[in-house]
Amino acid sequence: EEVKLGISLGFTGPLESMSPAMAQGAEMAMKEVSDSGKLLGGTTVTGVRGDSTCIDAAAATATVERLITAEKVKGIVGGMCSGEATASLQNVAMPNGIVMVSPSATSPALSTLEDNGLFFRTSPSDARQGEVMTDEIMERGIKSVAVTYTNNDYGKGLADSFAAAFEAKGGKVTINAAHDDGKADYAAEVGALASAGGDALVIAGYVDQGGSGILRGALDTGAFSTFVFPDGMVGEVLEKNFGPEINGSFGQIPSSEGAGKEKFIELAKAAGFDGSSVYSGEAYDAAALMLLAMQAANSTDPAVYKEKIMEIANGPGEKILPGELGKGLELLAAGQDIDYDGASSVELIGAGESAGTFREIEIKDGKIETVKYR
Amino acid sequence: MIRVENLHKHFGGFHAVDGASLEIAKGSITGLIGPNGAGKSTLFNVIAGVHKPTSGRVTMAGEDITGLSPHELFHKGLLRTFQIAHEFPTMTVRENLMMVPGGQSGETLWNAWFHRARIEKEEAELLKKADEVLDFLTISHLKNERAGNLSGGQKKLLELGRTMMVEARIVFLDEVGAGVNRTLLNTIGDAIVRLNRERGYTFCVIEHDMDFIGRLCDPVIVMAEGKVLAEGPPATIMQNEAVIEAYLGRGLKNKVKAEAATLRNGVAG
Amino acid sequence: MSTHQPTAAKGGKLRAPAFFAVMAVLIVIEGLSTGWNGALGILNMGLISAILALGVNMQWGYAGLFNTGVVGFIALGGLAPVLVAMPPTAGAMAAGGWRILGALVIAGAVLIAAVWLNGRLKGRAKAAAMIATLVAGFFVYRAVLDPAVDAVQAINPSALGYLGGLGLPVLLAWPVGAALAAGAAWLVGKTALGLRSDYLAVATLGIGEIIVAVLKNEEWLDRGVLNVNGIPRPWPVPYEIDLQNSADFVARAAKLGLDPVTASTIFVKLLYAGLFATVLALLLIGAQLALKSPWGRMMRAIRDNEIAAAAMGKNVTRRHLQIFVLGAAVIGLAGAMMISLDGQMTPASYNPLRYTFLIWVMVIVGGSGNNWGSVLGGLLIWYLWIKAEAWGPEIMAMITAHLGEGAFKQHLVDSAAHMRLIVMGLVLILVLRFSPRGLLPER
Amino acid sequence: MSFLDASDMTGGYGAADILHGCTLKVEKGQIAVIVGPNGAGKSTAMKAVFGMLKLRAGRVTLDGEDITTLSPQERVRKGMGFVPQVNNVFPTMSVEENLEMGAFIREDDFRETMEQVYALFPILRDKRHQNAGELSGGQRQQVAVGRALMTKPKLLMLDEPTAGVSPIVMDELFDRIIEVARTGISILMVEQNARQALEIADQGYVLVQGANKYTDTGAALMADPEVRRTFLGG
Amino acid sequence: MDFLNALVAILNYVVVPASAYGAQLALGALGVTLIYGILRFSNFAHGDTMAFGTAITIIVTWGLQSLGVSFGPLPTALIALPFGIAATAALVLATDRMVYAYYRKVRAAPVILVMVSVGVMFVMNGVTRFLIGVDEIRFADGARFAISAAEFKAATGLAEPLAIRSTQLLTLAIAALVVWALFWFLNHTRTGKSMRAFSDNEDLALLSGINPNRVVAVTWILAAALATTAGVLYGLDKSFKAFNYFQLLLPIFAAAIVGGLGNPLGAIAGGFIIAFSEVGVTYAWKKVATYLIPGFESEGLLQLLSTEYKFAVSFAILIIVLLFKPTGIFKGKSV
Ligand SMILES: Nc1ncnc2c1ncn2[C@@H]1O[C@H](COP(=O)(O)OP(=O)(O)OP(=O)(O)O)[C@@H](O)[C@H]1O
Ligand SMILES: Nc1ncnc2c1ncn2[C@@H]1O[C@H](COP(=O)(O)OP(=O)(O)OP(=O)(O)O)[C@@H](O)[C@H]1O
Ligand SMILES: CC(C)C[C@H](N)C(=O)O
Ligand SMILES: [Mg+2]
Ligand SMILES: [Mg+2]
Repeated sequence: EEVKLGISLGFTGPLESMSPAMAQGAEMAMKEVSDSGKLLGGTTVTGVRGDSTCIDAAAATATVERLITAEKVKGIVGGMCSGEATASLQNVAMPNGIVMVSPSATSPALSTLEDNGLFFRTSPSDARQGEVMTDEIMERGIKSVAVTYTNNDYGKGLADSFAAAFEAKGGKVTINAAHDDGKADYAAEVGALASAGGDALVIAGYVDQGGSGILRGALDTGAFSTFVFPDGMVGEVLEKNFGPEINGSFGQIPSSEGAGKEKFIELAKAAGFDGSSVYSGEAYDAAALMLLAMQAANSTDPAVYKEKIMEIANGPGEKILPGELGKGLELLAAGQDIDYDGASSVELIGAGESAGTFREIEIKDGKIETVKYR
Repeated sequence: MIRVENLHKHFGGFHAVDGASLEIAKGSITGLIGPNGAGKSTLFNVIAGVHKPTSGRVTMAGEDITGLSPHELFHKGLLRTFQIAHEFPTMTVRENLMMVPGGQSGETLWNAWFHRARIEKEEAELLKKADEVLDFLTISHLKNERAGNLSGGQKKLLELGRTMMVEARIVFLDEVGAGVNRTLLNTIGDAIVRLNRERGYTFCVIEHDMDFIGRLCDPVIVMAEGKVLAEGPPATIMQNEAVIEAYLGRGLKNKVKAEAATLRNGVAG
Repeated sequence: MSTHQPTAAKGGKLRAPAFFAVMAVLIVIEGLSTGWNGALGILNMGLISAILALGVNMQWGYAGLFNTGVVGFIALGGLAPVLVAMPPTAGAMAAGGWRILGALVIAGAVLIAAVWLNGRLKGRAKAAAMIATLVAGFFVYRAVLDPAVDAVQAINPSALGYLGGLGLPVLLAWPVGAALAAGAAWLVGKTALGLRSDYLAVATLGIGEIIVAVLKNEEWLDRGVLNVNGIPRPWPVPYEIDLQNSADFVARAAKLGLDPVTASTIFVKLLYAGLFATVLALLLIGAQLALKSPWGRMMRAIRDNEIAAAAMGKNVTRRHLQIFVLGAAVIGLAGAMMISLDGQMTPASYNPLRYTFLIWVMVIVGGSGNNWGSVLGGLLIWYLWIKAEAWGPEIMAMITAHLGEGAFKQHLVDSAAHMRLIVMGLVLILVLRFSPRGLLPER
Repeated sequence: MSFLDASDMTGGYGAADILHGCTLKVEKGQIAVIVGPNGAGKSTAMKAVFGMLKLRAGRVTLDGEDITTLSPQERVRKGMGFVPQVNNVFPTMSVEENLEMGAFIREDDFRETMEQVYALFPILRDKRHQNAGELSGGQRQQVAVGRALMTKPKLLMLDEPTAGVSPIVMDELFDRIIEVARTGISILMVEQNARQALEIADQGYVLVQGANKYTDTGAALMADPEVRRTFLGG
Repeated sequence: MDFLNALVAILNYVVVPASAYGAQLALGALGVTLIYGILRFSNFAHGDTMAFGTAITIIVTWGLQSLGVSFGPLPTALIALPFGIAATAALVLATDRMVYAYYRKVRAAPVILVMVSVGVMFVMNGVTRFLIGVDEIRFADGARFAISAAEFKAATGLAEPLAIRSTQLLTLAIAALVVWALFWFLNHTRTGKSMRAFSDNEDLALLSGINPNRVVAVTWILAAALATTAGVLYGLDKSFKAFNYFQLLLPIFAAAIVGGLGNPLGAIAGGFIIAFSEVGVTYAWKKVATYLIPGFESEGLLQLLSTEYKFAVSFAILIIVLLFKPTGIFKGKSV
């Protein structure tokens, strides 16, 4: 027997460079499960990729439509960006009763969205990140920052929740200005940010998008020297393209401490991709959660296994890390409980979103170093 | 009918029309001649609203029409042809004519949607009219041809044909004859005279064919360098030294040429 | 070399029915091979695309107006369902709504004053007075607007933070969408229609960008990039979940041998298809009647040669404005329909490639100047745009199937998603290659 | 054999033929004039001779060499020059550049020829830096003829060169055409100012519906009352 | 009052970046304007041609760097540029042969060519991504700054920094050189004139013995050279990312058109108008005001419009320019 999972990510479009590692993460979980031969007595799992474009709601909807109705997938890893994810959830997944687990859609609005219990995410809401970021900045004694965000629901949502949290704790946001991704030039934005001033610049953007452009401009013109990087900005690219220039800057990504993450990175390395790439662990977890839930429910029917996802994620039971999916399946088959921890210390709260452990990072000698987990 | 007072039209520093004053009498067929670049077409374009004059005034039957736009002038009964044919290339020859009359009820969308019958009746009449004009111009076999595919002369005929689709008060013809077969041009000349006599159209005609001018026009106005050089009946104008000097030439050379040609023929033959 | 125009497309009268038959077959094949849900999904968006193409064709095909601001008019149309159908945000009007409306009135008054001055004064004085009015007006406007906007946006920002709508049925939003787009087109037309060809193109491109920028950044109006979700469906389309929960429906589906999920999703899509097809049919009839009438002839004459048309008494400026507004209205209508299909308004997704140039591709591939061509182009290009997403990787899989393992193969497999663009491009080039004046040429 | 010999040309733009076995010949140093009603196919015949039209039948030889299959720009290099009836200038190039383009294939110094053109059409000298598109109709026509003269062709083909030019310039132009012919250049010309043209023509063709209706010396055609009445305006 | 600091602030955040950006746009617009001027259509594939040329140049640069070749203080990519140009020229010539030539032959309307170029754009888009992927690539080496912010502050003791990147100077210099060369080429050489003649009246060009194939080939080669140069300079200054080159298309078109299509000087003027309006209109004057007006304190940023509207504003300015100059500043062509 074979079961298919859809992978709806933005393979073309503004986040095209982030998507491959995410898809590979999800596919790795599927391969692991298939290879173990323990899912529902030997069912194999294949992933079907679909291009959600990240920005075009209509195209994403059509893609998910194809995955569900033509490819007959039993669940979807995706969508990638909050807007597109919302559209395909409401227009296709819900009417068809298919489970969607998004690794990366982080908009606070998704927390309260009507979803018939079909939508989950392995990443935390940006509301949480705003608080974490506030704490970090405050702890470093910085009292006034300029904020720039990528002009979409993610960027705006994050920037607003951060600004609210920061000001509530007595900080001062000198400017909270959007930048559009994929623009040819960011001189205007940098000029405005510089004029507003501040002790640090928070860039709530994407590292392979406008975020880098702003960073480059701010560095070159000498407008700022300390930067704060939320999830979208933390990536290998940052080390590669900026390195020592941003020493002393810091930030955070949704990620967990410990064994799970490291193990995942190791496995990814063996599979030939970069497991530290943003959200690729979350994608692994998204796929794993669905597959384990199927086993727990003893059914591939989304209407049935959707009930099991929270259980699997939050325990009680034995902790399951990346690479141990076979073991998890076995335990479930034996009727025992598990607590899936995965690559990102999965812990789902509220209506099924990650509680959000964040890894605080700092750039030291041109490298991203982990400071601590929050 | 039309009065032009001290009209100027400058292109950058160049004075294409440089203080021309003239009058086209009602009911006349006025000829307008002059060397190439004298400003004749520019004058037409200013009168017909294509160009705004730099200064000066144009009146039509006493009414100031300076600077009115072409379509307003059309509705006041002022029609014109273009020296370089301005056909509607992707439309058929017939459509080129049928589009001309103003105030067709089918030109409003409302009627196009809800008064089909009325439109059909009007269209039938227009069609008949267009076919008559085409017959007259000897191009009725081309009625369904794309106008862009016509020969140079046929386009000029179509240009003229458009002015025959409606009742006009004054018609400006800019070198309708250039490129038109002379036998046909004679017929056209006759038609102009007939329209003038029978329907009282006023004409103003630019033409370089002196036979045509001489046969049709009275008076003839001569322009040179943007100004009016002379004005009068054709016979007088053609004797006018200044006009001969600037425009007509002596015609003498022609004879020499003819002799030369026969001479060479003799040698060759 | 020859100077003649390409000869009229072969096939004559049967050409159009033949192409539509092919299109129908493609949809049916899609339905049979991958399921009716997908096929109907493509059809529905295809129908909307057809309407969009029809609107662009009115402007370009009839009148030769190069409008590249299509995305802006679609977006304005899309605003209508938000303004009409969303429930009003409690307390928003009191918090700042009235003040915002006041600010807009001020802005309008300033503009009118500027235009009035423009007509009154001359030379230096005019320039100075106008600049003074506009600048002063701008600051007054901002002074009134800004606090009100802050107040409105403060209301439950993660879910609301905007004025909301009127809570009326969403079908009403369709004509409103048309009207919004038409209104904008009227303003644009009044100022910019003096421009020609590519210059008009860039002006309209800019206007499109401006409209989208406003929709993206004025949160009080439509939540900006935070998107508006859950826009109600138009009458008579129900929600799938409700159908699935209705015993009556489930029973009837069972009689047809369908499971409730499939039955409900297909039923909903069919209803949408019916709605859209009705609108398209009405528009198409209107467009055909207009194009075949003296009005259409006049438009074509204007397109062919403006100077001559003006000399023949046609008011070129007014007609341009008329058709520009009309085309924009059709585009706006389609924009509103699209939002009621999607159920959400995402201003950030209005990018010109997808919503301007793809529509243009539809018009040109279909055959500009031909209404049926636009409809065909809309359906076909949308079909290809969606199918290319699946074909690209499939083709790549075929190519790589026989390659040995290795870095090169891996590279190709990883790049498979980009085949979508290549496939789309190739198809476009091929279609235009074999019928350079479009599939259904004007004549 | 004639210098230019275009025999039995048959062909047209699309499905229907415009030319039906039309034959045109010009001897070296002679002037041949084509007259006929509008739409007879005169311009089409000229284009056919110049290779701008696919012929279904017939052949064209120049100076004994078969050029039927050559492209227009190859024919230019064989020594043919052509002034089309319409669109015969480069509108956004200056008058001088228009003339330079006429001399495009010449390797030698063409300034002298340009002087000759300016002498022939003095107005062009005044306007030499103005764009041709901004000229009056007649001035434009002068540029067109000037451009072709710049090529120094062996065969000069003119499609209604005098349309729209004033009498005095027309006289000059015909004068000059004779001079050109005297230097051994052959001239093939379509004219509606037919009487003047036939006066200087060695050979005259009357073309009707794409076929030769009358062919004779210019003088003989002028003398034929039937031809005069039907085609030359009496 | 601190006049110097205010001045430096404006220089650093407005004048210098806008000039460089303007020059980058201008170089791109030159290519667009050239194709428009000679082949008479708006080439949507231009942005992706730039991306392709840059991708090749980057690959060659990597090769050179691995061989240890460098260009002193100048970026190595400049040595690789000719290779990039050659490859791009080959690509566009092949494209012309296979795609565009046919439409010229059947005399297709310009808009058809525009749509065909959209097709070509999609294909090139994909090809470039196959070639070099979608990631952001930085390939600038050599001296990054002519004047760096820290050095400037240290040297002058001013509070405000001033940074000028060497690539910014390079772009400006090359843009000036190229526009002059192109102008001279089109207006003073035989080939250049024959290209203009071809664009004016194709049939008549033929009748003058101008070889159309040669004109077309030269046009494409020049366009490829312009596109690659523009793309590489832009990439050196910012970074290379396939997606961004596509996004450059709109401002480039805007620049070409507002300057007057078909006119090289127009492309330059257009580029600077777009750049300065983007950067200038949304500039927040708070800092400058603080320097100039003693005791100035402000909560607000003194910003006319927020930066979200920068693109909209630059377009608004463009529209206003066009309303007064309907075919662009330098009287461009229109088909
Ligand atoms: N748009 C323009 N820009 C600059 N000069 C122009 C423009 N249009 C016309 N001219 C100049 O104005 C003068 C008058 O041109 P016009 O067309 O009126 O002459 P015309 O008397 O009709 O001559 P023709 O008998 O040759 O048609 C010419 O010298 C011409 O070069
Ligand atoms: N591009 C074209 N496509 C189709 N038919 C054409 C085309 N050009 C000309 N024709 C047709 O061919 C016929 C001959 O045209 P041609 O231009 O040769 O006439 P002509 O003898 O030069 O007339 P004129 O004296 O008016 O210039 C005309 O009936 C015309 O309609
Ligand atoms: C890939 C992520 C950066 C996407 C982002 N978190 C969003 O919700 O849009
Ligand atoms: Mg004239
Ligand atoms: Mg002819």
